[in-house]
Amino acid sequence: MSATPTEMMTIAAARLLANTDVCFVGIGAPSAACNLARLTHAPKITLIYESGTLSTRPTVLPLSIGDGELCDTALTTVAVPEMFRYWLQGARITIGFLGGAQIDRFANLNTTVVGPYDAPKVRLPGGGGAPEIASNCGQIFITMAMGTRAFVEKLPFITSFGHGKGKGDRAALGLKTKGPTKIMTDLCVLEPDPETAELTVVSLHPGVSREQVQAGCAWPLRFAAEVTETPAATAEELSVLRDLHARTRQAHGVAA
Amino acid sequence: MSATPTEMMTIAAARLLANTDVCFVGIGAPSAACNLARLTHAPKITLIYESGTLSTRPTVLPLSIGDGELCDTALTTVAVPEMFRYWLQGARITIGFLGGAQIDRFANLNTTVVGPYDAPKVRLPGGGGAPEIASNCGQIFITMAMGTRAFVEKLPFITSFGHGKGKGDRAALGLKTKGPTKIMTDLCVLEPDPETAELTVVSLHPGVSREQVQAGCAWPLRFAAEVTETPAATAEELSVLRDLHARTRQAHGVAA
Amino acid sequence: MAEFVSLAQGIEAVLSDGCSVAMEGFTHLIPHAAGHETIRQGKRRLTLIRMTPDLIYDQLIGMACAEKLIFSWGGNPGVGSLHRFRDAVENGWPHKLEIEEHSHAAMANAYEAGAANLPFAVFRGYKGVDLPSVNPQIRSVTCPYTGEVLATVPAIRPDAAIIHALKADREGNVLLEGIVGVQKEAVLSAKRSLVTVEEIVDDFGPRNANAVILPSWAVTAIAHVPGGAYPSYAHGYYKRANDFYIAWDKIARERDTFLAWIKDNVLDKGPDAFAGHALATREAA
Amino acid sequence: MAEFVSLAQGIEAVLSDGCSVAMEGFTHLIPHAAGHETIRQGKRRLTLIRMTPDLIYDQLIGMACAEKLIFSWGGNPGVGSLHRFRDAVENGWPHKLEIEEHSHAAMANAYEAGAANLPFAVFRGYKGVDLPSVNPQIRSVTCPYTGEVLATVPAIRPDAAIIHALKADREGNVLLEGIVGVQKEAVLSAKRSLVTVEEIVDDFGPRNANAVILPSWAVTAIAHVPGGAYPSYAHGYYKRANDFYIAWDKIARERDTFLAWIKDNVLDKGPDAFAGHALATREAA
Repeated sequence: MSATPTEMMTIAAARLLANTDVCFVGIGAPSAACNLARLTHAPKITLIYESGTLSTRPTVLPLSIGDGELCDTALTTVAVPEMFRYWLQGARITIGFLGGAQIDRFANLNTTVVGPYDAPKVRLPGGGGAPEIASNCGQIFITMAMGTRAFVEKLPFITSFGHGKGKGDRAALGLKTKGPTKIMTDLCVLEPDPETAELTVVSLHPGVSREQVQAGCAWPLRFAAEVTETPAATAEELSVLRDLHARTRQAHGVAA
Repeated sequence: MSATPTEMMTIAAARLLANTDVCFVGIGAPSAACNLARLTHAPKITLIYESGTLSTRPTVLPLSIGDGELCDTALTTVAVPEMFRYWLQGARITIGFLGGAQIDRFANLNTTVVGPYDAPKVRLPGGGGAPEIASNCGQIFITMAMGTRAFVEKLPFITSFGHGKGKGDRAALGLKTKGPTKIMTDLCVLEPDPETAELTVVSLHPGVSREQVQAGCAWPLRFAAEVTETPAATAEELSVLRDLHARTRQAHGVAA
Repeated sequence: MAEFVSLAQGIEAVLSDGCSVAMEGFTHLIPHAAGHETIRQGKRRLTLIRMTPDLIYDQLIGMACAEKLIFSWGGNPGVGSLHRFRDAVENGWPHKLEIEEHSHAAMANAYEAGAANLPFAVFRGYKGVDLPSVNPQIRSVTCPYTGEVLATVPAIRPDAAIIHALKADREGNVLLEGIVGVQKEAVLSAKRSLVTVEEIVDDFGPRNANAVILPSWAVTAIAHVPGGAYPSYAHGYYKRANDFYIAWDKIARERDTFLAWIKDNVLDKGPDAFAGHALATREAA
Repeated sequence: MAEFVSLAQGIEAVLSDGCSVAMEGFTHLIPHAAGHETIRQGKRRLTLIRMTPDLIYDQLIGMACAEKLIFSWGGNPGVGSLHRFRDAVENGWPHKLEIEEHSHAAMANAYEAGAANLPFAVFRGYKGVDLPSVNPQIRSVTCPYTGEVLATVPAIRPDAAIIHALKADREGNVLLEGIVGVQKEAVLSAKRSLVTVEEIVDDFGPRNANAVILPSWAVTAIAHVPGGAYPSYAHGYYKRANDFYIAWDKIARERDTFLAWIKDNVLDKGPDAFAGHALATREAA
């Protein structure tokens, strides 16, 4: 039993989470990763969804950010203005999860447009909570599948700010939070270089080559001095994750 | 059975209230007046206390602005920041009640200090909700017992704004609300003159003379062209008010 | 005091051509029946305000009801694109759509400021991103104490707010619970409001910890429309119709399938259809 | 995560000489037991923040714990003056007290801004009144959209917040209901917080519509102090001791009667005394 690339991305993200974390969770891979962590090594982790549910413990994965399940299993549910004012802006979230249609080498993200803003080739959904998640959470974990249309040389639009044009740009804007510290993909894990903040491959998922990773990225990728192999998914990680997805499919009729 | 001066003040205030009013109620005479109106001619009047209780219907008068009785009989109770932001500043209150230690001829009020602010002869409690009640409610009713130490020529401190130095001063500050429109005392009812905004006696309570009223006021009082007699308290008004006070005494052991 | 009306009367009372309207509901309690009635009444040149335009505004935009959209996330949650929204922005069909785009934090703060009768909202946001360069309504103020520069957005003060709630009592007080979103702020920020409700009750009974109650005197009109949030959900009544959200992707992708669906399901139907949808969802749940 | 402590440990953990503290509770749930413990521990040079100083701060001021008071209404509700507060302001006894005075609206907005991690609050207030001329912290900003000038006050960001709540569960989550005041904002605006509670339960059970729940990870410490709000009240537990508020007027009027009362009822007693007060009040109710 070995993990699919998407499962490996989710499992790599889950491993980074601890009981003391307060996570602002998005739908999809972040939600799967956070709940996998909660069901394995971090049973006391605090999960928050932007619909207002605080300390929620869903038994199946939500299909939308505002599923009734999230409310039913939450400690309490607050109004959306309070969520953004007291909890996100209030600097109470240790880890925010983000993804996007496109990312650049300094982990800035685009989910707004492809092409010019006023005459877009593709109009994407837009920022939603992302701009302020990116600036107000203690640090940001990004989950994204690789590909040259996603990992691009230059973003047409910066929807949420990562490390700008390099190290020091966050501080120059007055941001006290760390920004993106880990990028989990289907092929590898990247981190900003400590000196330059440029994304650097620090581990390859089992069986993945440097060439495969470079093929999924439009800019010439940097690799860390020592690139490790991401530890393979354990039997427990895989079975808990697959059970979670199976429960979800059964509850919703569709996959989350 | 005839009304005491304080009862007459309360009854005169109650008569001004209608079913469609949304009142911001203070403890003491305003609370008695509002609940008397609710128990007589205005059963659907909406009463709000600044502790956050919306549409409350107490069976006895509260002794404090935050009695449990107010919460138990309220439609709902909101937090204090919401009360001041959404409901008072939100311009949803038609009538605010105020009183004070001192009032001047343009219905400005002082509840802050007697003497200089930095070295006061008497330190009074201060403004509390009054400054923004005075500016944000549709109109203001004032209830105060007369006396030359209360109705003064010049205030040492303006805690809440009435008509400033005369007509037009509210508009000059950008205030769109009416400010004080009625002052109910133990001896008479006063209103701002339509031309000058100076307080003018419009009715005398039964048995009260012009001289008695003037004796309770430190500035030379103006009387309206036609001063009427305040209609005497009806038997119903008096019995409902006294029953309310009796129930209150029984519930609290003290009078409200 | 809130007046009890039919849905058609309610939409007539609160909406007019050219006005601004916020139809809110954050995943939960989206007022879809009211959206359909707006299409049936052929309202035009509306400024549509909503954090997540969702299917409800995709339908209004596709039916040429909207002149402008103020929003912060325009997708089909968990599914993908809003094709009618994209067609309007990318191709100007059925006509050009003006957009004013914000982040969720900005919209939430702007509703809060509107409810509080303030002209603008202040928040820590929009640092380092491109939205301020394309939206001139994003400005700033300087803190008079620390010198820090903070982002501002204008308060949202719509002509009308439309929401779907769980219950109204006979005095016209309104109850929402579960995920309550920005609906209280939307109603309090608006000049007039219409609330559609699942049921009208004598007494609200026991309530959840996060129940929101809107007093009758803060609401303009109430219409009883069971199932009126479908394919969104009403907590304790019926679940979200996830399959319809998925199906919408195919329906809305092409103009002709969209128009055919609207004819069959909106123009040729009335509010009563929603009771059936909700019942089917409840039974399937 | 909140830690369970004794009251004495809790006060030691959150208060130090010279720090700022907000002990909140709007008529309901005033943390009197924590105030007494602060006196027993002889804390000095505190900046006391509270909308309504009430008896709790009258006691702290009279016992020379306070250097500065930030407040909006300093009276004994329904009774009259706070004599210790007046003696400090009028006569400098036991020493001079610096005051920073606001309106309720300003304080409520300042707590709200503190909880929201903003440096200042904006509101429509202080029009035409004298307070801005004696309080230099009252300033203004100009709306970037309308040009309107609005009042500002600095956000309240105390070193510590202390509140009394109804219940904590065993994970350290805290429940308040009834009149909830500004306590949530006080806790969220502060660097650290102590919550005294009436009881510790396995499960909160059914809750009122306006219940406020503070997650364990937003609270520093919890102490179990039944009756800890007396002579204030705890909704559903015991009523407000109105007679004590009246009696306080006489106790606090003179310095010697005040000091004698503090000796007998604070210095020579411990937190357990509060359980008895509450019980007596409940039986009388």
